[in-house]
Amino acid sequence: MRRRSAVKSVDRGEKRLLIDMPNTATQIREELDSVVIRFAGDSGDGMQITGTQFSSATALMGNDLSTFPDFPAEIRAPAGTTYGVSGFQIHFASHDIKTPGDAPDVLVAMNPAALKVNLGALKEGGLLIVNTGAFTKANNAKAGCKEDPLADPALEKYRVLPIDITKLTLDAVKPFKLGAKDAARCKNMWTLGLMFWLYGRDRQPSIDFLNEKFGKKRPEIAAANIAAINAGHIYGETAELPTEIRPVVVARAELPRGTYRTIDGNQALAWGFAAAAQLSGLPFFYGSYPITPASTLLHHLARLKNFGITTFQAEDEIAAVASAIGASFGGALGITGTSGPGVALKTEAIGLAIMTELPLVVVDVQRGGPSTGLPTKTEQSDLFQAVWGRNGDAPLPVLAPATPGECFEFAILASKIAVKYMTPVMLLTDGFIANSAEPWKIPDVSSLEPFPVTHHTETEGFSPFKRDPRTLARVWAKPGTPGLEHRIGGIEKDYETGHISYDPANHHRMTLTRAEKVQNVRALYPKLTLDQGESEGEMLVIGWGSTHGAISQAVDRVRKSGRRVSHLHLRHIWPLPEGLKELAERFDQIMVPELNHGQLVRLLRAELLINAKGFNKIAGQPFKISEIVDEIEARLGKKEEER
Amino acid sequence: MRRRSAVKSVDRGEKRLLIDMPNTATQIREELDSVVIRFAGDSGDGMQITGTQFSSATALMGNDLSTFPDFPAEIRAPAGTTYGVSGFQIHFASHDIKTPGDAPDVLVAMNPAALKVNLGALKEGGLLIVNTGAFTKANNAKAGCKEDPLADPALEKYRVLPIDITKLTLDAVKPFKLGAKDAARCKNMWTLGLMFWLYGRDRQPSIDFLNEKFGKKRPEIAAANIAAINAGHIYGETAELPTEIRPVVVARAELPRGTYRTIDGNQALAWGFAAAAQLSGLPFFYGSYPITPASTLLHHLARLKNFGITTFQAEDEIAAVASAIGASFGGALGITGTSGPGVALKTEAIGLAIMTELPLVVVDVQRGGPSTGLPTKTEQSDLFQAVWGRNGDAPLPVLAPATPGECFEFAILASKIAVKYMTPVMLLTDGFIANSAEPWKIPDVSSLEPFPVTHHTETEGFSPFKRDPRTLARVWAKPGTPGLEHRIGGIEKDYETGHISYDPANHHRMTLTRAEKVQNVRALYPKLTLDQGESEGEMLVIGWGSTHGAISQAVDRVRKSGRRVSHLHLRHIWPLPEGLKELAERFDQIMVPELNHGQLVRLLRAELLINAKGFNKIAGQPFKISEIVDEIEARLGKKEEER
Amino acid sequence: MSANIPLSRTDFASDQEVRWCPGCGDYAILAAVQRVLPELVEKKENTVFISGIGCSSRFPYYMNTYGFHTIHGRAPAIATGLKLANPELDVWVVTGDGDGLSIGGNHLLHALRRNIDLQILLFNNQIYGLTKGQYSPTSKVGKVTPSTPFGSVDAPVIPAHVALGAAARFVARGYDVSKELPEVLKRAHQHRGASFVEILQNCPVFNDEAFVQITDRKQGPAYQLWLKHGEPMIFGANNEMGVRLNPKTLQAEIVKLGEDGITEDDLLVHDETNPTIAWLISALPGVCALGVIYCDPAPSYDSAVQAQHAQAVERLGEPSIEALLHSGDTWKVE
Amino acid sequence: MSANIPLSRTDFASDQEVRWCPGCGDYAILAAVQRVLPELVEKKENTVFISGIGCSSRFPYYMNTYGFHTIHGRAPAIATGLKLANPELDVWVVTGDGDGLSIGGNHLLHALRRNIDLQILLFNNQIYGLTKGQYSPTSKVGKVTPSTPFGSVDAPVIPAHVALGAAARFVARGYDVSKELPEVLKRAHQHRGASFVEILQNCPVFNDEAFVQITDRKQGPAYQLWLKHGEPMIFGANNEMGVRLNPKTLQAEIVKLGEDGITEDDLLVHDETNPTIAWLISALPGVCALGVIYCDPAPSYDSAVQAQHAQAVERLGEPSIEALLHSGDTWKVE
Ligand SMILES: Cc1ncc(C[n+]2csc(CCOP(=O)(O)OP(=O)(O)O)c2C)c(N)n1
Ligand SMILES: Cc1ncc(C[n+]2csc(CCOP(=O)(O)OP(=O)(O)O)c2C)c(N)n1
Ligand code: SF4
Ligand code: SF4
Ligand SMILES: [Mg+2]
Ligand SMILES: [Mg+2]
Repeated sequence: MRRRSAVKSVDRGEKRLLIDMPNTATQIREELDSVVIRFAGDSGDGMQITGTQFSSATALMGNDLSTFPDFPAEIRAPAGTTYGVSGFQIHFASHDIKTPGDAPDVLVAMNPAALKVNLGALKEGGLLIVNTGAFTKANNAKAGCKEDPLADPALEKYRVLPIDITKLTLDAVKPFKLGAKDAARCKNMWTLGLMFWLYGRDRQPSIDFLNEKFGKKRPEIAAANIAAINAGHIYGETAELPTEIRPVVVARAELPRGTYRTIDGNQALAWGFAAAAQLSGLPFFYGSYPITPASTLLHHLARLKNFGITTFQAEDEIAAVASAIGASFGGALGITGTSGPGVALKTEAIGLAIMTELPLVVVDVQRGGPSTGLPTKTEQSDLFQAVWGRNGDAPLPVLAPATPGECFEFAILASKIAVKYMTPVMLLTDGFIANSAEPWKIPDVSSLEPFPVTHHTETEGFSPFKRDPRTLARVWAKPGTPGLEHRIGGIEKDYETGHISYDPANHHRMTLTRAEKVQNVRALYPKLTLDQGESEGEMLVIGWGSTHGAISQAVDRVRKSGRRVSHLHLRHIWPLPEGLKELAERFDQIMVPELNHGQLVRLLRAELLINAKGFNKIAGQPFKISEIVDEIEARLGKKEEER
Repeated sequence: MRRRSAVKSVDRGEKRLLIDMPNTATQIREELDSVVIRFAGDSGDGMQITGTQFSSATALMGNDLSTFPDFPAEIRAPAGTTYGVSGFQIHFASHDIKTPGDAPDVLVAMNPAALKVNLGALKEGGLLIVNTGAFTKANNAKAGCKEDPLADPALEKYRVLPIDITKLTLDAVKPFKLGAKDAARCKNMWTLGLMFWLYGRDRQPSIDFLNEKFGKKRPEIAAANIAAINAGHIYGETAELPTEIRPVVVARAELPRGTYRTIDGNQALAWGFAAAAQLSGLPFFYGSYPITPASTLLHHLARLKNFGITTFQAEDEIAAVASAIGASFGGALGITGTSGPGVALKTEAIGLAIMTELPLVVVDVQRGGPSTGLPTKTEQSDLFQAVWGRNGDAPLPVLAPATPGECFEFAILASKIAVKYMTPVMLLTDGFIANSAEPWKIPDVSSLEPFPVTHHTETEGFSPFKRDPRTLARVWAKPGTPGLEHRIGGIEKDYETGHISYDPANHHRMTLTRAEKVQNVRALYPKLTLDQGESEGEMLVIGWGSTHGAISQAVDRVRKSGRRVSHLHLRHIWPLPEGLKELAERFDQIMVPELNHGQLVRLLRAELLINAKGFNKIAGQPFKISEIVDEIEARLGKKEEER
Repeated sequence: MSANIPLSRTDFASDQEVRWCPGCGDYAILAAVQRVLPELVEKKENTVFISGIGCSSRFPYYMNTYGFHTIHGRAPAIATGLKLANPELDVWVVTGDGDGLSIGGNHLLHALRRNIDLQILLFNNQIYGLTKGQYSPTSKVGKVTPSTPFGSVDAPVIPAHVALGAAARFVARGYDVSKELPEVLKRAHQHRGASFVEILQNCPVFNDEAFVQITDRKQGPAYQLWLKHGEPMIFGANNEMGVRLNPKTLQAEIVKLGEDGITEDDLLVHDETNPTIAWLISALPGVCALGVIYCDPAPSYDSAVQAQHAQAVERLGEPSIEALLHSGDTWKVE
Repeated sequence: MSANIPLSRTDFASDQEVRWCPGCGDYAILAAVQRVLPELVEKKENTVFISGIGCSSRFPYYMNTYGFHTIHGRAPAIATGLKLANPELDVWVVTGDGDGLSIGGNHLLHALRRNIDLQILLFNNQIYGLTKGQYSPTSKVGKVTPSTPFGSVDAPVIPAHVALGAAARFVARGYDVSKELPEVLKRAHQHRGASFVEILQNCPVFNDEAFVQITDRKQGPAYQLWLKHGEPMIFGANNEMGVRLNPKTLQAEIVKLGEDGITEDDLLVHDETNPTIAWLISALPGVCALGVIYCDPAPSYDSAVQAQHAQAVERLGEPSIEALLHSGDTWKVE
């Protein structure tokens, strides 16, 4: 049982603060279990900053939370257009939550385009805060609205709070004599201030953030933004808001004891790799070519030069993976990361790593496909490519963490498998995991198990393809080692000597050996365990990757309604864990929800010959909990006793 | 019922000859049903020419035949080494045959290395012709033989015919005053002459061939080689050969009426594409980068410039496929061809063709993998890559002809699907199909069905993604057409307008539409028919591609022993043909023999949920008939009545 | 659509809203192209823009011509196939310093080497715009970007040098807001064969003012050397500066006319057809050569391919599948 | 293995049989490398040969050093990763005109641009050997090959020009059977940063005598201009010819010493550090420049990366995962 936990102290870099709860004496706060807010505005409106600042403050308040930034593919689409709308959704609660929420309870719309794009998502009866200052004729036209969208009778379904945020912000920052543009840009901080008031969040961390970011170079900007936050906050406290709009309190979530931070998937990967380098004692090399949504992994790692991490921005994805293979040949931990189109380009070289049996981790932060597809949207459609997308019989282990936080441990596991089994490993995440932040209990570093690697040095009886009889991994002899001079390459090699061999029987044997070696990786898997439910029942829902949260919540709901549904989340895609077929066969139905057109489901059917059925959404968006609940219920039909 | 057929006339280019049967009066010819001969020698010994010449002569004699050239990866490996051995196997018979044969009846070994590498394959009691002149100490050493291999007691199992071919050849060509090298090179023609005598083949076509090849530039070479052929022939007629070595006659095969030629897979592909260009009325563009065993497809097409065929040797495989996509965008039939590693490189661009829905045919002449693998050996291990090896949900039709001759019709079918459905199509062949020749009944060109393509020109209501409601193909509007100016690209497009769209529901719909369009291709499939056997029974053997011959013969044999086994050969891999599941379920067992580690079998299990089991050989070599027979029998166990 | 009404600038603007950041140099280039095309093109339907991926590569969407926004780096290869399949088209390639010189460097090299009749416009903003500001192969050493937080350590290439090294037969340079840009594009269009045009382009968001020294309205002209074939290389706000070659060291020097008795006669005379001059002036110290750096036409690949086709038909006759299938050895079974 | 016994040629020969065709120029290059390495290398175990795919790329198998026969065209990229991960290694890249200039052109360009400390040897036989004789990016126009039965129509590149265009800091040229080849290799090895060496190589099977004019024992020397830094460019069987620059047209001319009063003083003096001279002499008409064409060292990429690492440790301190995970905002739940 989890305890209702208390945030005791907050450690912000060097500084230590004590949170003083905002003064809520003036108004009675409504107590809620969970809230979903979506901030939406123009790309230039700074909604991503508003969102992350609100998230940090919320995390510091001890709520559990999950976020979902959703931004356009254009760098700066022309102001006011619908395709230039940038959104940030946050779900926070007094209990353990796993998704950024289905429909928002609150929508903050900074301009007509944001309203137009997002209104459909808002819960009926939800709170709609609009910046009326942005609803000019010109802006309405840019958003493609002929009529004034605020006059739309559709709004009657919601609680509307119209505020001229533009004007109030300009008034608040007037003393700082900013240019018109800079002054207007403070709107997002005014809004943040209002939301801080509404949800009883502490302003100080954001004030510190602003001082840190602008304080030195442009102190007037920092001061104006801080003034805007305060003005928004004061507005909430003093303005005569409609009575149905009351400040809210969301109690602290029950979280296990420990030190927490927020983390997104790419950051967690970067830190996991840094840890893997230390745990293995190997030099670390990351070769990559920028691509959304994988680029920030390169950015995070590039900052860790003092960890002995070398990052290399290659000329393309082929050079990126090739450089990582070269580094591995040289005895380092070679890693490469990209998204789907980049994996496609790396395919041939990954085959080389398989054939030469060199360690390598390939991170695929999946996005909407095929081709350029939906570059900034999330999808799970590279599973086939990861498992089967190579010429020749070319197996490799494929792993898929389920949450941003798990990326940390899976970066370590992938590295460990790569060096222990001398094999490339594919690590599948996606745009959703990469970009969304969640509170993460910082692991105890001393509890991370080292896996020191010592390269082969023994010259006696040396052959580069000498194998460990248990793992079947070949020895790793790195250039620079006296007496072990040898040559490897992409042509088939003799099982014994490692020299080129065109012998038919040898090729058969080597192919089976490479496959068996990959199967052996299961020795490092934990025992197969259900994420939820009993090990038999009406339905087993098998998911993988970023759909974990939605599936988990959905199964929880369905179970609460009395159905015998269980949830298994596969984090090890290839080889499949042992015992899976036996487990699956104890259920009447198997449903595999995926954000693709049916990939894991085919793998399961092919390998286990189980009648798994897919549930597929290919919309570049995460599942909503309700979508899965509805589907489970539809498939289960009425409960037996109700029939 | 087939008739025992008679070769009436032979048309050799312009010339018309009548075959006069060789004079066999001097010796009584042994009558045989079928013979398998393997020519083996050093890469420099010209065994491939000997083999193809013997094949042509055999085809002209009216035998059915199948060949299997097997040469080393090195261009010219050092003379005399085992890895420099080049082989050519031919199987010919008085009945319909489908494979180059399991174990040869006759082995011609031109040097110690060739003997060493090939002896194990020879049937016990088989005829071994060795060129003793090459069994020098030095050559024995180069082949890694410490003792004289001709003194090996192992030879006692065979009928050995030792001849100093080197010396006899040099004697024969002395009058032509060639250099030592050129004179020695005539050995293969001397050998050919002897084999012509042994099997009663006509010398004239080979004499014409030599005159055509060398006649103009080096007439003395032509004359010497012709003299060598004749000398070998005379040797057979006059030398006192051991009595157990008798000339052989193999009666004409029963073949359907028609005009025949020999053809290999790449040639058949090239000509099929040339036909497709004419049938469609489209300009034809082939972009490729040389790679074994696909290069000769480029070479064949490059010669057909007068057919309006443009060939383009690109800087790499990516540029090759990209240029073909560009050509298709321009309204041409864009084709690209390569082998496995090249397909890997083309992966990203194929995704672009899928997304922009442009016609394209990608030929994959498979070879041993993964990575560089066994470049000159055959394998079927790119099926996964073809069907599933791309980022995103990226379906495309995959076809696989079963014989060299079928490559002709499948080149046409692939082109037709590509333009009718506006989709890339993958055409899988392999090194075996590409290189081995078989007699091919030349189709009646007037019976080939035209599929004229007219590009879209109607400006009224034009959208580049307007679809044919039946096929779901989009319109093909090519640059240069007034009023249809439009832009396409790899980003997701709006279903209606074709403009960029990030809309979630639209992406879902477009993904389903692309998948459905590919499923619709089945409208062009013939009705699913078994290659052999009844539509229910003890076992269904499902094969694909070049294993057709071996499976077909194996099933034939097992059926003759009374087992209820049927053979289905899938030539349409994706989408799978309709009715397959129903058919498969009428059998007790399903066995899927493949030259890979189990790829089609997984596809079948995933799609049809049938308990198909693989039978896999990953040796870079075709199946032997006996291997499949043994496996079928082992799996079936004893016959019911015998139990 | 009638050929009689001359085309105008607006004929080339598509109905899609332009989605670059406010102030992006790409707007000016788009305007220049739309302005000059009516002068160059008779049939709009024969004009095609092929691009890769990047902010710059969004270009085709805004042109009311045929267009193909392909994949990263591959535009020259796709354009090659298009031009070979359909030689009467007028094919333009739009690429960026990342698209064209990083991932796509090899295709650029080979399109130039083969001399395919394309106009290749490389928008050089010395940064990866679309992926949010990583350094590119033309970024200056020491550039701090998200992927080089401690500054980049690799030397940039000079795009014109890459093109010359690839045996390009037309190399030119311009910049986004320059009023001479249409003229440079016109020369590129006139050239039969591959024309390479580097266009310096400002990215106000990730690499603002990278070229401000040259492009600044006021100070800029002092750093611009506009090349004129057959004329001495003079530049400067008042045409007071020149480029002189030291014939001993084979190095170029910037000199002031009038000083030390230097006259126009001492200056290097531009010869568009001379590859050594082209090489030398592509990287002058302290001044930026603009306009046509090199232009020395040779037969284009596409025209040679067409000629070969014509010859083949002459030599081998009209094609017949029937005859093809029956060529070589055949036999009849009756 | 003891450091005291000097290494000899045979120490560098592996136990694998050499599998090139008889008479292939690759044998001579292998011999030259094996001959010169003992002079350059103290620790054999630090020497690595990385190759792509092609006949030439079989090279590493025959060297008793570390070696990696990788995939087609990618050797420079793999070598880059290797050198960055393990900077004390001595890394050689062996590639062909197809491997290095066709499929691998871009990686070559970027390895040179970045100036990674590698020796890149490009065996140029103007043909694809391993795939049986198709034309390559260095094949002469009109070349008849299986893929160009009517003759090729695209212009070749000059490898040295490609390298210079890619901002290479060391460019040299030699040929397979030349006795000076070891010396050229030695210079390449001495150079810190990327060294590019084109080696003209005869393929007797598919492109015999492509360079016979230059490499012929008797006639050859008349066409060989061996470059010496600081010395006038003299060549010819009797050192009777020279290279002169026309300072007006900036074109090189072949002149005969003594004729028309021409003396050594009139000749162009080789300056290894001058890129314009390097460009000019890479493509002289009627004579082939050999030896070191360009050598102008700059800090290598790998050394700069190492320096940045050292600075980072100095600035940011020794790494602690513990501290990293706790950086920024954290909170405690108790
Ligand atoms: C295969 C692939 N790799 C990477 C990317 C990500 N990507 C898109 S544009 C770009 C670089 C763009 O730079 P540049 O060509 O200079 O264009 P700009 O945006 O600066 O105009 C990159 C790396 C991609 N789309 N596809
Ligand atoms: C991805 C890929 N494409 C094509 C090939 C086939 N291939 C092997 S070597 C080669 C060209 C070799 O030419 P070059 O580099 O000049 O080497 P050479 O054989 O002449 O020494 C080609 C096209 C391959 N192995 N891999
Ligand atoms: S990021 Fe830079 S290059 Fe891209 S559109 Fe914005 S300003 Fe232009
Ligand atoms: S084909 Fe040419 S390059 Fe290759 S090994 Fe033979 S001679 Fe040498
Ligand atoms: Mg750029
Ligand atoms: Mg070559």
